[in-house]
Amino acid sequence: MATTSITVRETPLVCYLLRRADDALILGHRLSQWCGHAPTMEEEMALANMGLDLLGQARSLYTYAAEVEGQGRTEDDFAYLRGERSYGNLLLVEQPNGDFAQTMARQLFYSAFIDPYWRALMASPDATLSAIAAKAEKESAYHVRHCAEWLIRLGDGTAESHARAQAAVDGLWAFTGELFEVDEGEEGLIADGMVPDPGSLRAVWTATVTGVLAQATLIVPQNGWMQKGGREGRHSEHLGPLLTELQYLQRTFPGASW
Amino acid sequence: MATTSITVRETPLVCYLLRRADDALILGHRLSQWCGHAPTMEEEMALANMGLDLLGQARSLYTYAAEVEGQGRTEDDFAYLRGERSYGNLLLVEQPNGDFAQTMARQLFYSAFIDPYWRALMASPDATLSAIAAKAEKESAYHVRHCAEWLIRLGDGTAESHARAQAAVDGLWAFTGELFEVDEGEEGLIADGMVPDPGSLRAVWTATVTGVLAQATLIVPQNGWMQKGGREGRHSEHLGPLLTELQYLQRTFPGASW
Amino acid sequence: AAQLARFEARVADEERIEPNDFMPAAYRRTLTRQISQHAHSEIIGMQPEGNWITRAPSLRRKAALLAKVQDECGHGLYLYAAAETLGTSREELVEQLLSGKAKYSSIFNYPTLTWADMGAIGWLVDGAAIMNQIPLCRCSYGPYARAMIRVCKEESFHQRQGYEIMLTLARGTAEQKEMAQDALNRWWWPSLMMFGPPDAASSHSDSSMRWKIKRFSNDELRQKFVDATVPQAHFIGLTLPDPDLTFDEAAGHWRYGTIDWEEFKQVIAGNGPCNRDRMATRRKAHEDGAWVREAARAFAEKRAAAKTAEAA
Amino acid sequence: AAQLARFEARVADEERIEPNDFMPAAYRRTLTRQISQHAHSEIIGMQPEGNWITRAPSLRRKAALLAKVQDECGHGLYLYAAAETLGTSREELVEQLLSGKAKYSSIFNYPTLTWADMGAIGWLVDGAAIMNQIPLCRCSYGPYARAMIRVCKEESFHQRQGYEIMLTLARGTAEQKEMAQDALNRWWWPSLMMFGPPDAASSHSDSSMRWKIKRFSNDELRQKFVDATVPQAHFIGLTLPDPDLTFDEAAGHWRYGTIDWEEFKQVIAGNGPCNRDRMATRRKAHEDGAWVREAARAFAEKRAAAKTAEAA
Repeated sequence: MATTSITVRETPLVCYLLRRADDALILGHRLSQWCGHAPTMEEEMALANMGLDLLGQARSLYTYAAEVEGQGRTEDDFAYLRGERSYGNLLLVEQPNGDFAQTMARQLFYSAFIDPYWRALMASPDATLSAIAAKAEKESAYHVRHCAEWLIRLGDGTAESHARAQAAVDGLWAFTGELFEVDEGEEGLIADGMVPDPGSLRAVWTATVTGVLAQATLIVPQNGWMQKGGREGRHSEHLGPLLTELQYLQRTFPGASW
Repeated sequence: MATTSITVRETPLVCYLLRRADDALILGHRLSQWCGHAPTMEEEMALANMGLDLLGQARSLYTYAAEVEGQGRTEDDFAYLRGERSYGNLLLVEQPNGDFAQTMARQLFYSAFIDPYWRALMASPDATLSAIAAKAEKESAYHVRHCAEWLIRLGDGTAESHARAQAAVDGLWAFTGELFEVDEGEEGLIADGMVPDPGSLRAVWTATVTGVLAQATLIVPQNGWMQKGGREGRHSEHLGPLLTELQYLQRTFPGASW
Repeated sequence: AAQLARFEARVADEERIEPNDFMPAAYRRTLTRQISQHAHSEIIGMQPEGNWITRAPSLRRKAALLAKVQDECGHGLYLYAAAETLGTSREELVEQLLSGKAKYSSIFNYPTLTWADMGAIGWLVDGAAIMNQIPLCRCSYGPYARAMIRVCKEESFHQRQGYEIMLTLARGTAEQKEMAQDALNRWWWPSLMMFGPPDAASSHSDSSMRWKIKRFSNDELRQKFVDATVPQAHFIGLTLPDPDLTFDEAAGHWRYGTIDWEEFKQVIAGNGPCNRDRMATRRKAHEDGAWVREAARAFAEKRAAAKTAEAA
Repeated sequence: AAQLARFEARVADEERIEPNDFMPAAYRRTLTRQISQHAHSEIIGMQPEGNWITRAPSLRRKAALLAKVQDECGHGLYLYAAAETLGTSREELVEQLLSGKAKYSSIFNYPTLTWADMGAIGWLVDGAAIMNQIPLCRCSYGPYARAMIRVCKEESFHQRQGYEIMLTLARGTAEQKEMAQDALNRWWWPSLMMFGPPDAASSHSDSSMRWKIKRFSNDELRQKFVDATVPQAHFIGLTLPDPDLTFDEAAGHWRYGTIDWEEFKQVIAGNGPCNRDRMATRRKAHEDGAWVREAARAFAEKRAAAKTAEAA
C-alpha cells in the first residue's frame, strides 16, 4: 500500500462542494483550537458554537459531495484522506488564530461574505444545496453579528485592544480578495444558475466590513494587493501542520471505524 | 489494512535499546524545534549541534535494536511506526521547550545523567553498545558544559533571567527521579554486567547539578515527589502531538522510501 | 436561634432553601466551597478532552467532543451562577482557582493519552460524576439542586456517548480494542477515587448529611458506581484492572480490591501527572484574555458615559 | 585621487582588497549592502526548510535537513563577519533586516508545501545560488571572496543532497513522483528570478563589474543555470513547467519562455505569499531572545567587574 489518500473524481460540482466544505472545516477547526483558551467563559461558548456550526456545514457539504461523486465515499474520506495540495480552502480561513482580535477579524471577513452568499444560494435549483444554504445562513448571520460586536468593542475599547484590532485587520486584509475569486468550473455552475457569483457580493461585503470598521474606529487598509492560491491548493505554511494533526489517527489506522 | 504500526518483538535488550533511543530522539526532536527561533545565531548553531548529536545517537541505538530484534526492521520503523504508548522515553525529555531557560535546564538535567552513564556503558562487554557509548560520551560531555555555562549565566544574569531559570529548574525537577528508575528487564541486564546501574550515578548527577545551581545562584528544589511513567509509555500530554508531527508522512505513505 | 431552628426544620421537611432565605454561615460556606469546586472541576475538566478535539478521528466524533467540552463550560457557568447566589462573585471564585486556594476534582490531573480516553472519560468519569450528582438534584439549596438537574441530564448524554465510543473501539480492530482496554486500565481506579476517601476517613459528611447537601456516603456511591459499571465493561468484552473483583451473590454487589489512597493523596497534594500543566494552562488563558476583558469593560463604560451625556 | 587610481589598478590586476586597504565609499557601500543582503538571505532562508524538520520522513533526512539549516545559519555568521570588516556591526545589520530596511532574497517568500520542496530548494535554489556565488569566490574584496569559497563548498553539497531527494521521489511511488513534479512546477520560475532582473533593466551592474564584485550579467548566469538544470530534470523524468523551453542546437543553449517579472516585482515589494510571515517569525525570535542576550551581557559585565576588583 503506497498511500492512505484518496483520489477524488473531480467534476465542477464536486470541486465546488469540496472547496466550500474545506472552508468550513478549516475555519471550524481553527475555532475549535480556542477551546479552553478563550478570554471569557461566555466567549468560550460562543467560539465553540461557531466552530460547531462550521463543522456541521462542512459535514453536509462533504456528504453531498460524496453523493454527487458517486464513488461510495463518506464525509470523513474527504476530510481525512486528502493532502494539503488537494485542499481547496481559502487562505483566509487557514490563517492562525493569533490573538482574539485576529480570530474575530478573520471570522468577520469570512462571515460577511458567506452570509449573503448562503442567502443567494438558497435560490439554487439544486434542492440539497438550497437546503444546506438555508440552514447555514441562519448560523452565519449570527456569526456576523457576534464578530462585528467584538470588533467594535476591541477597536473602540482600550489603546491596546485598538492596536491589536487594527493589526489584525491589516494583517488579514490581503486574504479577502480570494473570497470573490472563481475558476472555470465554478464559472460554469454560475452560468447554469446553480450557484451565485461571488463577485456580485463584493459591494455587500464591503458595506458590511467598512461599516463595522468605522464603528470600531479602525482604518480600512489601503494596500490593494491580494493573495490567492488556496483554491488551487497553493496554501500558506499554516495549513500543513493543521492537517497533520487533523488526520493523524485516520492515517495511522487506515480503514478503521471510530 | 488496519494499522501502519509495527509490533516489536520485545526482549530486555531490545526494550532497553529502544528506551535509550527514544530518549535521544525525543530530546533531539525538541531541540530541532528551536531551529530558526534561538536567541542568538551562535546558540542557533549550538542547539542544532546538540540536536544532531542526539539524533545520531538515536539512529545508532535503533539500528542496533533492529539487529538484535532480528525482524528485518530499520531505524525508521521504530521511530515512525510505534504509537505513543509504545514509546518508552523519559517524561523529562518530552517536556515542551518553553523558554530558553527551560530548554537549558532540561538539557542539563538529562546530560548530567547521560554523560557519566555513557562513560560507564563504555565498559560493557557488548562491543556495539560500548562503541555507541564511546561516541555519545564525547558529545554529552560538551552538552553538560554548554548547558551549565548557560544556566549559570541565566541564573546569575538579570533579575528576569534569574526568575526564569529558577522557574525552569522548579518545574522540571519532578521529572529527574525517573532518570534513575529501572524495570525488571533492565535489572537483568545490569545483573549480567551488560549495562550500568543508573542508580549508581545518582551521586555524580547530584554533584554536577547542585554544583551548577550553586554557581547559578539558584535554589535546589526541595519537593521530593517524583513523576514517573515514561518508561512504561504513560506519558504527559506533550508527547502525542510531537509524534503526530514526527510520524505524519510515514503514516500517510506507508512503505514508501524517502 | 429561632431562625436556625426554622431552617433546620425546613431542611428536614425537604423544603428548598432559596438565596434570600436565612441560612447558617457554615451551610453557606460549605455550599459555596462545594459548588465552586464543582464549577472549577467543569472548567479544568475541559482540558483533558480538549486535548483531542483537533485530533478526533472522524468529523462526527470531533463535533460531539467539541459540543461536550462546550457543555462542560456551560455547566461551569450555571454552577458559578449558583455559587454567586450565596454571595461570592465569579471573579472571586475564579481567583481562588487560579491562586491554587480552591480545589477541583483530582481526576482531571490525569493525562489523556489516546483517543480511547475520550470514551473512558465519558463512560467512567461522567458516570461517576452522575452517581455523585443525582442525589444533588434533591439538595436542600434550590439553585444548586436546579443546576444539578440540568447538568445531570447533559452528563448522562455524555456518559452514553462515552460508552458508545468504548463499544465501537472494543468491536473494532485488535489495536482499537487494545486501546480501549488500556484506557479502562488507566481510568478505572482514578474513577473510583472520585467518590472521595472511604467513609471511615471522610470529613464534612455529618453536617452535609443533616443539611441534605449530601445524601449518601462516599462508599455507598462508589459501590453503586461499581455495580453499574462492571457489567457494562463485561458487556463490551473488556476486563476490569482489579484481580480482586468478585461478585458477592448474597449482597448482590461487586466487591472491589484495595484502592491506592496514597496515589489519591499525592494527586490532591499537587503531585498528579498533570496538576502543574492544568493550572499553567488555565492561568495562561486567563492572562492572555485580560486585554480582551479590559477592552470590553472600557467599551461598556464609554457607551454608558455617552448615554448619560445624551440623556443630560 | 592617487589612492583611487591605485585601488582601481589593484582591482584590475585581480589583487584582493583587504579591510584595512583604501577603498572608495561607493565600493564599501555596495559591498556592505550585497554581503549583508546575502547574510540576511541565509538567515531568512532557514525558515522555509525549518518548516519541515519536525516532519521529515526519515531519521536520515531529518538529520540532513537540520544540518543543512544549521549550515545556512553558519553562512549567515561568516557573511555578517565579512560585512563587519567593512565597518558596520552585526547588530546594525540585523536591525536593518528587522526594520524592513534591508532586503533578502525574494525566493524565501515562497512557502514549502510538501516534503518535495526540500528537494526542490536544495536542487534549484541552492543550485541557482551557487551559480551566482561561484564568480564571487574571485570577488575583489578578500573577506567576501574567502567566505564565498567556504559557502560554495557547502552549498554544492546541499545541492547534490536536494537533487538526490528529488531523484528518490521521482523513482518512488506515483504519489511521490507527483509530489516531485509539483515542487518543480512551483519552484522553477522563482529560481530563474533569483538571478535578478533582465540585463536590460538591471541597475548597479556597471560599477560592480568594473570593481570585480560581479563578473557575469544576470542573464548570463540565468542561462548557465538553465543549461545545467534542464538535463538534470530530464534525467530523473521530470518536466519543466515551461511550454516554450527548447534546445537551441546552434548556440548550445536551452531557450526558456517569458519570466513573469510582475510577480518578481510584487514579491520584492512585500506581496509574496510569505513576506509577512517570514518577517514576523524573525522579529518574534529576536524579541523572544532579548532577555537571554541581556542576561548574557549582564553576566559578562558582572564577571568582568569581579575580575577588575580582584586585580585591584
